[in-house]
Amino acid sequence: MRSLSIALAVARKDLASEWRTRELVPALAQFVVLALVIANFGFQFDSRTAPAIAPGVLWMTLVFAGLVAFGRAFAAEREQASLEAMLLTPAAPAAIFAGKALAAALLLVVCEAVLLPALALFFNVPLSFEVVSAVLLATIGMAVLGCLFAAMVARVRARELLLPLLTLPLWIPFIVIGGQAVQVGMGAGSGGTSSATSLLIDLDILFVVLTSLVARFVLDD
Amino acid sequence: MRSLSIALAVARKDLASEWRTRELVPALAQFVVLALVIANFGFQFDSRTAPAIAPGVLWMTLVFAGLVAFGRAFAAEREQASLEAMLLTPAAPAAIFAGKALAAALLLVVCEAVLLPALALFFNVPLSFEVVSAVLLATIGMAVLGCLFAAMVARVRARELLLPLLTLPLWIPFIVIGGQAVQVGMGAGSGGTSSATSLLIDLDILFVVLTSLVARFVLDD
Amino acid sequence: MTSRLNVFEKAALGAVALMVVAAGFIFVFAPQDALQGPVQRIFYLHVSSAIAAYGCFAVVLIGGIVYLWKENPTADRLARAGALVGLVFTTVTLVMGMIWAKPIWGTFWTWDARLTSTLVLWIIYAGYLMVRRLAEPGRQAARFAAVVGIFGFIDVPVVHFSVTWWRTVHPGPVVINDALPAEMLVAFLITMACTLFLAAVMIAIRYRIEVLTDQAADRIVAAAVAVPSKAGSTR
Amino acid sequence: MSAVVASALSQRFGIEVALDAVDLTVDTGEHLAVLGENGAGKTTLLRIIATAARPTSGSIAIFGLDASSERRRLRARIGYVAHTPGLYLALSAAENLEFFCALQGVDRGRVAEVLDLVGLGDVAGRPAGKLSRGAQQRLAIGRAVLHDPALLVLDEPDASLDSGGADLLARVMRDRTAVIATHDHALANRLCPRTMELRHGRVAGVPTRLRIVQ
Amino acid sequence: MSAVVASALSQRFGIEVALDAVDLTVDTGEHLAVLGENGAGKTTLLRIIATAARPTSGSIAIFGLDASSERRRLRARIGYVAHTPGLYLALSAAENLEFFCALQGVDRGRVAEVLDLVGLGDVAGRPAGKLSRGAQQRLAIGRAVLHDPALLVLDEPDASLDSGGADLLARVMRDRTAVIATHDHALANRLCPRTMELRHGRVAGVPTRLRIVQ
Ligand code: HEM
Ligand SMILES: Nc1ncnc2c1ncn2[C@@H]1O[C@H](COP(=O)(O)OP(=O)(O)OP(=O)(O)O)[C@@H](O)[C@H]1O
Ligand SMILES: Nc1ncnc2c1ncn2[C@@H]1O[C@H](COP(=O)(O)OP(=O)(O)OP(=O)(O)O)[C@@H](O)[C@H]1O
Ligand SMILES: [Mg+2]
Ligand SMILES: [Mg+2]
Repeated sequence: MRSLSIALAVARKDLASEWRTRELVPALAQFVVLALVIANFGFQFDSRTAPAIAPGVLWMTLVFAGLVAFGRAFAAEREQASLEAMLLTPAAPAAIFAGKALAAALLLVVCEAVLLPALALFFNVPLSFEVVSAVLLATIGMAVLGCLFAAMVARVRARELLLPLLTLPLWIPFIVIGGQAVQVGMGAGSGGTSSATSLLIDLDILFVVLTSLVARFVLDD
Repeated sequence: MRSLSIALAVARKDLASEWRTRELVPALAQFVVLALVIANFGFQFDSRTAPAIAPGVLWMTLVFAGLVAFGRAFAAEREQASLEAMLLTPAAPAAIFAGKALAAALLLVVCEAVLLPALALFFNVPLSFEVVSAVLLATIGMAVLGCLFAAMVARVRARELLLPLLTLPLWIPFIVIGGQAVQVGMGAGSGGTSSATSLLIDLDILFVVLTSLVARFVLDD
Repeated sequence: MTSRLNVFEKAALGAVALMVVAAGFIFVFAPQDALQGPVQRIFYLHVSSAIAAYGCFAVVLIGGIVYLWKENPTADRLARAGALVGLVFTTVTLVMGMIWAKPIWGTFWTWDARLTSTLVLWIIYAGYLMVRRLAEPGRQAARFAAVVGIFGFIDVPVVHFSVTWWRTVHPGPVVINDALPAEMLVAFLITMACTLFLAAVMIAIRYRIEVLTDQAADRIVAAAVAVPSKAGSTR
Repeated sequence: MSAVVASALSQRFGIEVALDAVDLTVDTGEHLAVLGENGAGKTTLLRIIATAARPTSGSIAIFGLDASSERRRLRARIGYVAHTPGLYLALSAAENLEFFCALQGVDRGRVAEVLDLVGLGDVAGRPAGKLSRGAQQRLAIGRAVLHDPALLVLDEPDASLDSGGADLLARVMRDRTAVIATHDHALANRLCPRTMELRHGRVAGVPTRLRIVQ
Repeated sequence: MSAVVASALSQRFGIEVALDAVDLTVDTGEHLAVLGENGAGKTTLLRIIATAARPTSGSIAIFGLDASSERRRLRARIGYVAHTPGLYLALSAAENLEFFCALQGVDRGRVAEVLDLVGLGDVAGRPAGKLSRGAQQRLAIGRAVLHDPALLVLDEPDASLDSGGADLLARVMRDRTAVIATHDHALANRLCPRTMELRHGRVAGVPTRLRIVQ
């Protein structure tokens, strides 16, 4: 109970800080649209190749947006040395961590809420329930992992670069399985999505449990 | 003369700081390789589609790596409030700016030195002189623009999100023209690369001149 | 009764009236397009608002340059007003174009050079307004925004010439090439004149709002300063 | 019972020895000032007492609990002010404290009380980033006493505080055990009956371990 | 000639008035201490004198040059120490100074001299991020006098300095004009023949503009 209220307080504090800038959602939306524009220029893109390329663009954008979002999750803390002040309270590090992951995941969901319709609109691919659920399920696991490593790298040097380094390898399962699900959902590739979905759920559970077990080693020292 | 030596001192300082952390070059390299791996899983990829997809992967990776690198260009400064100390000297803001852009561009070149061979290896596409020169020429313009806006956003709130927003639209010309040149160089698309090359040079000149004119408004106030 | 309206209100009424006139030309005077049918009537506002947007962004450019040069707050306020109004007209062009595209091309969007560059234009000036808001108000915001406005204007010629520089799905120039029937041309020119007037009025009103906002801030400060000083004088 | 009992605390950073076999006992309710030149090891010692760092060797017990294994329980009873205020600059002064109320499990009603205590009642709604340096320091002090800790660890808390600062410090230290580091000897003497000087990581005036062994 | 002549300096942050019509003259070679409570406007005033900020209204001339149009020339003659040291934490103390030598166009030979002056000769090779807070402050002071400026602007330079700090400050201020903000009245009286107090953004004891008008 106490842990839950701490997690919520942390998430609320993060979102309030973001909200002060008032521009978060529009900025994310524009970032996403720009990524699509760039993808369009980079790839030789037409109606024939769209279902093959669109999932790749979706995941590349999501991965980079995620890295930005999770990097930001601990940015305010490390710049102002307030992380230490937060850790020097009796609050459980795992609860603090959960709060930060929650806030970051919400930001990523906002990002997806823009990315998916934009992708459907601009790339003219169908947007099915399978696609949305695959993306959301992948978000959970990606968020806990991303925050774990963001917390770790916030305390070392060259963190902007270290974050992708630690995070990307562990995101790969989500990208591979989620990518498959999305490709099928968009009409390319083969095989069912139900197995992919249950695999994503398994992965989420695995990483949430693992992360909550190790969070205190990362945040406390 | 004096400006040149200041620019070199700033670039040297930045590179020395990066070198002290020792994590930059390997981290950038791994960042690039991981991006390729993601692309590999995200896209439906075979020998037929490779020349159409490889340039897109190249530019998307370069763009995101560039955003990270240029964001970092002013990261140490803003975190330690040393930017102000540097600006409160008689050194010309344009010279300081040039030094920072130079250092960031060099980092990006290091990134490319990993990315291009890795791309050729993973995607099995040829790596011609045209491809390399197009990428390097695009780097110049992208670096001055990226640094200009990085200097700007270092001094406002919500900077992680504002940087891509301002930078990406103006990078598009480089991505479009460079992308064409690379596609031709990799055996897809049509038309010559020489016109693309001269266009890239024109763009570089345009942006270097414009940026050096406005740099003092961004760095001095 | 009219005497109670100030000059801005009169101008706004005039602009609205003119837009009604333009609507008359669009829907009554102009002939129906043989191939496309009624949807072609989008053309008039679609193109006019694009040109109005160019004009607004030119105001942003010039205001920015003048501000950097002379530090003239008027120039900055004009630029601020121009960016917002220009963004509105770009939005109109985009939305009109997308509505037009659905019946003609069978899709709302395609990655055509004209369409893409227009979208980028929208993003650039949305970024401009965002810089304004996030930077420290006053000098810093004005300077940063001016720089964005100068670089951002590069996209305006790109949008305009995109149809000649690249092969596009979007139609090329028809007005300049005399490809319009005379009645359509008249309707277009009148719509354009009315739209440009509307844009000018919107900029003027927005400019006025900016002036009043700045003054209000001054007045609040003056009040805040006056109170303790009076208290001090009785000491 | 002693509030702090540390024995043979050493802290090394690479080959640099910041703290060298420091023994220390602080009684409950006692106020101790740690003095010493720049680089003497004051911050290093205070961070260990505040459970913000672990010593390379040596042991430390606070309120009878081992500081390395009972960190979490201890933290509810310790308030720490570091060299940097460590605030959320986008949040207002009151919001900063409210957040820490949630972390400490303290009622929010305490916020107004603490803001008054540190003299920030007027600027409670202003973002912490827009406060003057001294006001930020006051806010950091307020945060340290939010949960009514039994032990206060203050690292140069007088930094940037104006002439009312000494009174403020006396007020927050009253009825608590306190260890403060400062360079202001007058302040140290005023606030603390006992002072201790560090010199190159050792307690001045105490023979070094090496000499004891000899 | 006066070193600093400021008239009717005002600084607003939004609707907050941090400085309200402050007039100030500092003679060449004079040492002036600016006192005042937290939030009185000391930092705001010093930043304007150091050309790090521009006043919302009012004018300021330094060595006869207008501070808003001749910033670059003036900066070669001003040394400024801010609330935060603003160092490159990955670079060593010596490298920090060498870099600023390049920016100031000063010979590198000066680095060793300055390091000795501020008492950092021993730790010249250590990364600035690993120096104690006081050592960082010394380095910031050293950087401010690197180019032998005629005017020193020091914002609470005594922060974290040990007992040798007052002598150090006296040493760097000798033969220069200096404006320093501090809360330590004893130090102010020792270093500066003249002090001035700010109160809510106004010079204490001077009638406000409003009253003059009335
Ligand atoms: C989202 C979709 C669209 C966008 C963003 C767009 C954008 C623009 C812009 C910016 C202009 C002004 C160009 C200039 O004069 O510099 C323009 C003109 C024009 N547009 Fe579109 N457009 C879109 C869709 C369409 C569609 C579907 C049609 C009809 C097939 C169309 C027909 C025209 C025509 C005829 C002109 C006038 C060309 C001239 O005479 O210069 N547009 N469009
Ligand atoms: N960026 C800012 N935005 C809004 N208000 C500010 C800003 N900077 C300073 N202020 C306000 O201006 C006033 C003067 O601040 P200043 O930092 O000059 O005080 P000071 O005398 O240096 O105080 P201290 O002794 O605490 O350092 C304060 O009320 C402060 O809150
Ligand atoms: N992270 C670190 N890495 C390396 N050396 C360090 C580190 N932190 C502190 N030191 C060194 O340890 C010694 C003691 O530092 P400490 O910060 O405890 O001094 P201090 O007494 O607090 O000084 P000050 O009065 O300047 O704050 C110094 O020589 C310092 O350089
Ligand atoms: Mg210390
Ligand atoms: Mg101050």
